[in-house]
Amino acid sequence: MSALESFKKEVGEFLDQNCPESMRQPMKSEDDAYWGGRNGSFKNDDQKSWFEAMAAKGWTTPEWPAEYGGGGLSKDEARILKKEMAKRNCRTPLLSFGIWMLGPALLKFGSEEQKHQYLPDIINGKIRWCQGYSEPNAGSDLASLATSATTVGDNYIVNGQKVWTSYADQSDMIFALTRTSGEGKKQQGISFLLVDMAAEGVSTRPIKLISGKSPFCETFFDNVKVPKANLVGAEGGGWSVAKYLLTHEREMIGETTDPSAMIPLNVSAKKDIGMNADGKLADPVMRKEVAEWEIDGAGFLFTIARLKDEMKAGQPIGAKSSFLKYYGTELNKKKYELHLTNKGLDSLGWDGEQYEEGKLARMFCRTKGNSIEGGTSEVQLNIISKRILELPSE
Amino acid sequence: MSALESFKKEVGEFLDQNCPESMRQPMKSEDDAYWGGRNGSFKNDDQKSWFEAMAAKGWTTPEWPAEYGGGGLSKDEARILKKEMAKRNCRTPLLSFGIWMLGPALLKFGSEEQKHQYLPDIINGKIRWCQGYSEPNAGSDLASLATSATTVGDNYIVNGQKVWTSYADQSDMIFALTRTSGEGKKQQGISFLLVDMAAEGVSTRPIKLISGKSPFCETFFDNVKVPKANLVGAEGGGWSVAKYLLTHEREMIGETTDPSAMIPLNVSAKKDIGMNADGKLADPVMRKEVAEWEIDGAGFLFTIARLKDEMKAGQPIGAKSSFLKYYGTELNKKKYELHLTNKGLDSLGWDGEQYEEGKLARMFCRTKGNSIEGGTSEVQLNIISKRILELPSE
Amino acid sequence: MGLVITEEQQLLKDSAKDYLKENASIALMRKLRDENDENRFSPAVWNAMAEMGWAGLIIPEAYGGMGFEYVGMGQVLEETGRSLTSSPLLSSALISATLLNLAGDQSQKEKYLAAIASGKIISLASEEGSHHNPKKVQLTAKKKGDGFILSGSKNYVLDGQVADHFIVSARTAGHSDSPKGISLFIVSADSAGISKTSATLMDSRVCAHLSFDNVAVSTDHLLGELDKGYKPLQKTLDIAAIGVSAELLGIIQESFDRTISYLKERRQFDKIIGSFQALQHRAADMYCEIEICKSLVIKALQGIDEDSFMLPALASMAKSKCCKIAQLVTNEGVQMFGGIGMTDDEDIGLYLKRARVAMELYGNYNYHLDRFATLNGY
Amino acid sequence: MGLVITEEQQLLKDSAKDYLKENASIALMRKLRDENDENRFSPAVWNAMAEMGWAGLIIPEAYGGMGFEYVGMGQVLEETGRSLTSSPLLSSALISATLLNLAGDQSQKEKYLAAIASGKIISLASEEGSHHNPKKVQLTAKKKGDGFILSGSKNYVLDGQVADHFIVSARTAGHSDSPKGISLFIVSADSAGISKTSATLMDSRVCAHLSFDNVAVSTDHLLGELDKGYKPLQKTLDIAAIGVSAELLGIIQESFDRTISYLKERRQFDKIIGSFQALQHRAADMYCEIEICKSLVIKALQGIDEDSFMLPALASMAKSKCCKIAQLVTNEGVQMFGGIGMTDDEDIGLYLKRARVAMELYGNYNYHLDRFATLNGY
Repeated sequence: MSALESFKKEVGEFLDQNCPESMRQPMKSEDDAYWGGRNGSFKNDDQKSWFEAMAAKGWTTPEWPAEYGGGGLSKDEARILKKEMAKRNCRTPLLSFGIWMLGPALLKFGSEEQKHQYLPDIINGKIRWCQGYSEPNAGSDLASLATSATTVGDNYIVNGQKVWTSYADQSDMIFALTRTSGEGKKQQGISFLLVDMAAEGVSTRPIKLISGKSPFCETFFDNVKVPKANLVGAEGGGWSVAKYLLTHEREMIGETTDPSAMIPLNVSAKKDIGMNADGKLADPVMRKEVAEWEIDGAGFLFTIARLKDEMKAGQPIGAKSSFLKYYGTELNKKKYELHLTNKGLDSLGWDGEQYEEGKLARMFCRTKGNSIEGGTSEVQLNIISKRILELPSE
Repeated sequence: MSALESFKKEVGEFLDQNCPESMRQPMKSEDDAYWGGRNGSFKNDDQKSWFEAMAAKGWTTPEWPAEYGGGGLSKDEARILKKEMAKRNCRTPLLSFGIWMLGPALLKFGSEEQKHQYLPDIINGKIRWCQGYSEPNAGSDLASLATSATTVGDNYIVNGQKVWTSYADQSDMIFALTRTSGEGKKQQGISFLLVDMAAEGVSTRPIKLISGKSPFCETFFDNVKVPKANLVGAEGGGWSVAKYLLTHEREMIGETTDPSAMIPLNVSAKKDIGMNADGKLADPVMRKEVAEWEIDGAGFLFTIARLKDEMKAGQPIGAKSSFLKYYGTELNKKKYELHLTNKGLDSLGWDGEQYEEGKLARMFCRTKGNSIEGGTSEVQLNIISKRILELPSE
Repeated sequence: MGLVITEEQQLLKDSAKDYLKENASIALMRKLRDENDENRFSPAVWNAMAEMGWAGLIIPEAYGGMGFEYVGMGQVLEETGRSLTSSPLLSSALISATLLNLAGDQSQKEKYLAAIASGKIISLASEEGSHHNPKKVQLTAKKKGDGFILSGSKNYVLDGQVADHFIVSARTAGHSDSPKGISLFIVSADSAGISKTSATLMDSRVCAHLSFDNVAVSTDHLLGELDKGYKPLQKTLDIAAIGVSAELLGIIQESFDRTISYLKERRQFDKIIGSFQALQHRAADMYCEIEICKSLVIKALQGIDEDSFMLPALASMAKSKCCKIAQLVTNEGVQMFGGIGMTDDEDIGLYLKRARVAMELYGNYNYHLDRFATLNGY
Repeated sequence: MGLVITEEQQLLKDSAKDYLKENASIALMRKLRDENDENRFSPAVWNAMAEMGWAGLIIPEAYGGMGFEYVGMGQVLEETGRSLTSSPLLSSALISATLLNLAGDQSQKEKYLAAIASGKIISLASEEGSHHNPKKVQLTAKKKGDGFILSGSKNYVLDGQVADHFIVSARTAGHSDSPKGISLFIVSADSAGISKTSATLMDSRVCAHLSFDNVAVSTDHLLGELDKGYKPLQKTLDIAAIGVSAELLGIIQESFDRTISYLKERRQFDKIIGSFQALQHRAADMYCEIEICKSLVIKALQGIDEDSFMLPALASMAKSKCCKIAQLVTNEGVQMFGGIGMTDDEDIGLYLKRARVAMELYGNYNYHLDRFATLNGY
């Protein structure tokens, strides 16, 4: 048996023993997820024991180096672990912006001390992180951010406001872009700071969306003292860290599909609109719209597959991720428009049991943000025209 | 009887006596039009006698002052003449860019000598004019035109090239925009010159379009000597003259509808596609497209009527003419796309009797120019956003 | 009649605009919503509107109304679209008043039209399914003694939770999909056997689902002729669709105006975002489409007043185009506002949500496009 | 199979590109057109193509072909789209070869497939009306003695004016709209009773309208089973639609590339027009749509080679999307070229005109959208 084969066997046995039955079903709601943190609590014993078993092996972060508590697995081993978990429908034991975002940045840009200080707490779910990038006047144009970090002795004094910080009200720490200098190009003078949310002067306010409650918050910094040791990378070098993370994020979003995306439009159309005697959808306009969407939808899935195959063949995806982001989010918005039209008045209920508390209507509203968050459609089109089509700037 | 009533009676009698029966039918082809000029010839005696009767009264240009040979009619009288002619289906006796374009400009900007020299020949159809504005590198951006007019003694020496000069190969004179100075803003330094097409150094070449033959020509100037007396307005003041004419032209285009526009789409759809047993168009996608077009088409006609009513109520049309140009031409293009789809393969024949020498296919190709000529759709959208919506320039 | 409004109509429109701005702004709508008000409109405001005569705008003077034309009513509805004002103006003062006027006899008109003009609320209960389909009537009215017994249910009755009376379409003959055999009844809301549940929709307004459990009504509650209710009902629904189109036109124009203002003020990449040509062209294109909507709406409103034989087509044209452009403009509005447009604090999203509901009322885009084609014989 | 072409297919594509650029460029097409050539393709070029093996690309080696896959053929067709090359590659080497391979018996394959591979031209005569409708067959084949008598007409037969043989769909049973009772015959073009008229279409290519006046054929000219010709015919038409999609993909990409180049070079208002954001966004959006087209075309081509049960849906997806995007891209091309794009001197309009014809061949956008919905049960 090769080393990988025996690893696979070992993994299988570990999962069989340690992943409780209830952790082998898809999450039913956001409630079923464990996010860790100082105030994190387990929903039940199964969740706790599953998390602890994985964390103990460092398998909340399978490929991170073992010296920080990570799994220390090779790429091949990590792939085997992922497959074996998928085979058993094992839930992800820990959801974490620390794992998805900060960790990779620390591994690349952090000092040895920072890695030792922060990575273990991410791996073990002890500290929950949130991201502080956007500001009211720095959305698409992130580099124009204004939250200031002024040197006073060994500290920065941070003042300003962030928006769209997901779960800020439940997080222990924030990684934030701040302005340490107003000189030169605006991309210069940005620094990447780690700030304790419990520090004096930090406050948060949840953001209500047009779809209702949301995980987003505004985060305010009022003369917050942050030790200089919490600077990641060089002072003024925060833009590189941010760009590294944003590219990462964009690729993730390109691939994200929400679970209800799985209800095909033609199924809801047949059910909600009904069929004519000739076997055609009773609403001929809808029939055309659904067919058009489904062709585009299939074309999009084929294209994702094709780009993956091209990547395997050595063609980097590059700015094509902007195409995926743009096209995928516009398709998703369109799909919900069609779902609503299919379902008619019944799609518009906002609360109450009859309307599943407005699930569909709220999802519809929420999709409107798809083409804004993570880089607006306009920004993606700019990127495509500049980086792929190489059209000139003015 | 009031003066106007007796004028109406007089006009009626004149038309009854002087407009031959054959001149009281719609023109069947371009061939039926009389354009005048040194080489102009009448198609038949009816055409000749009708033209001469009208020219003798100056009614080829009813409102132009009598001192130049015009009709000298008041607005009210001119309206009566127009109505009486329409009542009898009288053909326009003389088609002429001299009447539509140059004349108004001369009346506003020309010297007394120029008026006396040129207007009578326009009224009497002796000289046929064409327009020399666009150049290969000055289309939407007309002001960047480069055809030069350099002073040498009492003459300008003109060099350069014009495009899109309609009927240049059949015209006697051209009114052209030329550059007399390269200093300052490019709108300055443009001069409006009258050039004899028979002068040495002038040559023309017909332009073939994607739809086939066209009235358009390229016109070349190779050291052409033009007397300074042929300058209209001030040297460097040609842009004002051009703008005056262009506004005029845009309003005209906004109102133009080609005669075949009269075949409703749903009629051709019913005929060419056929109906299902349930009384619906056999192609349900086409049914939707036709209904959408017809709603937009009706909305557009209502809008023209509404804007006219608003003008009557004292609201000037202003930049809304750009909206009419944009929307009307895009609708027309769309209509021909739908006509072709209705008719299927039979719409694609390019010549031969079976296909009426490709009439429909060629019209389709020709409509593609609607959103380019007379100011592109993009230019109209720029005008709307700047002048109506007042969005800022960069 | 020119395609412009008269001075009198302009005065009405201006005074509506001023009144609504002062008394029924979006702040009021948010307050009613956040306090979870059960009707989501202010009775005080509605009473004031009635006192100003709006509740009786289209009701003949003989029955206590203003005897104004529908073009005037359209101007007020357009303004309620701009201000997102919820009130029984659409349900009672436009729709029910129209139907009573078309189908009622002298004594019914005297009684109910006067009630509407004074601010009482009468709601039309005609929808049974999730998609507009006025022919599909399964609620039955069975003859019994001197009256009728109504059994069945009606959905999405606008202001149904607070109405004094309902006008109910009921099946008295024919199969459940037939325009023939439909009769109209006017029923007191507190009749025994009627039960109601409220539903809050995306626009944060409330409507009612009604259940009729052997509701007895006497013959004088029959509105118009037995079995022949469909004709006045359909004409009323055309007028309802035009009324909603007028409201949508207000929504379209106000969200567009707000978007243009935002484009002139928001800076990104060191530029006013309204200077970006891609946004300019999208804005200019919307401007053009809005011009078309304006013309279709005024033409349709005039069509009511002129009793045009084209009314069904005019209604379907206005509603379909306004649906399409409302969808375009409110979506573009949220997109151009960007992240802030996604927040509940910003008003633009409220327009999107009201538009989405209004788009479905009395026939959506597809319904009216299909109907337009049918009316034109293809 | 990954959604990428193999090295071998890439080599074929590259060599096709090089050959066509050198020998069958737009200059050749203009020359044939302006000289009013009766076939509008160059026999010399076609012979060279046949010698390179393209005429037999998908024909099994046993019958004198290359035994290549359809994905490879798709690459060559795409290149002919880019170069606007007219040749019997589509009509004979793709369509007729496919149908013969599907329906022919051993001796028919030996005879006719070898002929096609060598450059002989066989054309499918299946259209009778102006809209694609392969079920609607009115041309009759009546049994007489040891053979059949064909009467009726066929329209828009590609390269029909110069073909050596026709494959004709004929009604041998059933009503004129039924898929049942259609039989296929292979008929020599010089058979007594066949008359031809040529038609030049918008793309300046020529096709033929055929009239069959009691044309006698012997039984060995029946292709496949009597009355059961529809199945292989329909499969062939799916493959034809995919072939045209591949050509359209070439047209789309080439017109887009040319438009982008022009945007980078043309100056107006002292700026490169490609720097205008409104044009940039339209270009970027087209880029995205083209990516989708590419995926649908390669997926459909692979579907032929894999004999996928999804083939009909894949064909309809590819054809409908390529029609829509070809219309978009060629129209935008002319618009972005501006006045010069309207002139015959500039090539962009030639792409628009060829695209418009290819869009109608073997089912237009509406046809395939409708069919896709039907295939998916709605």
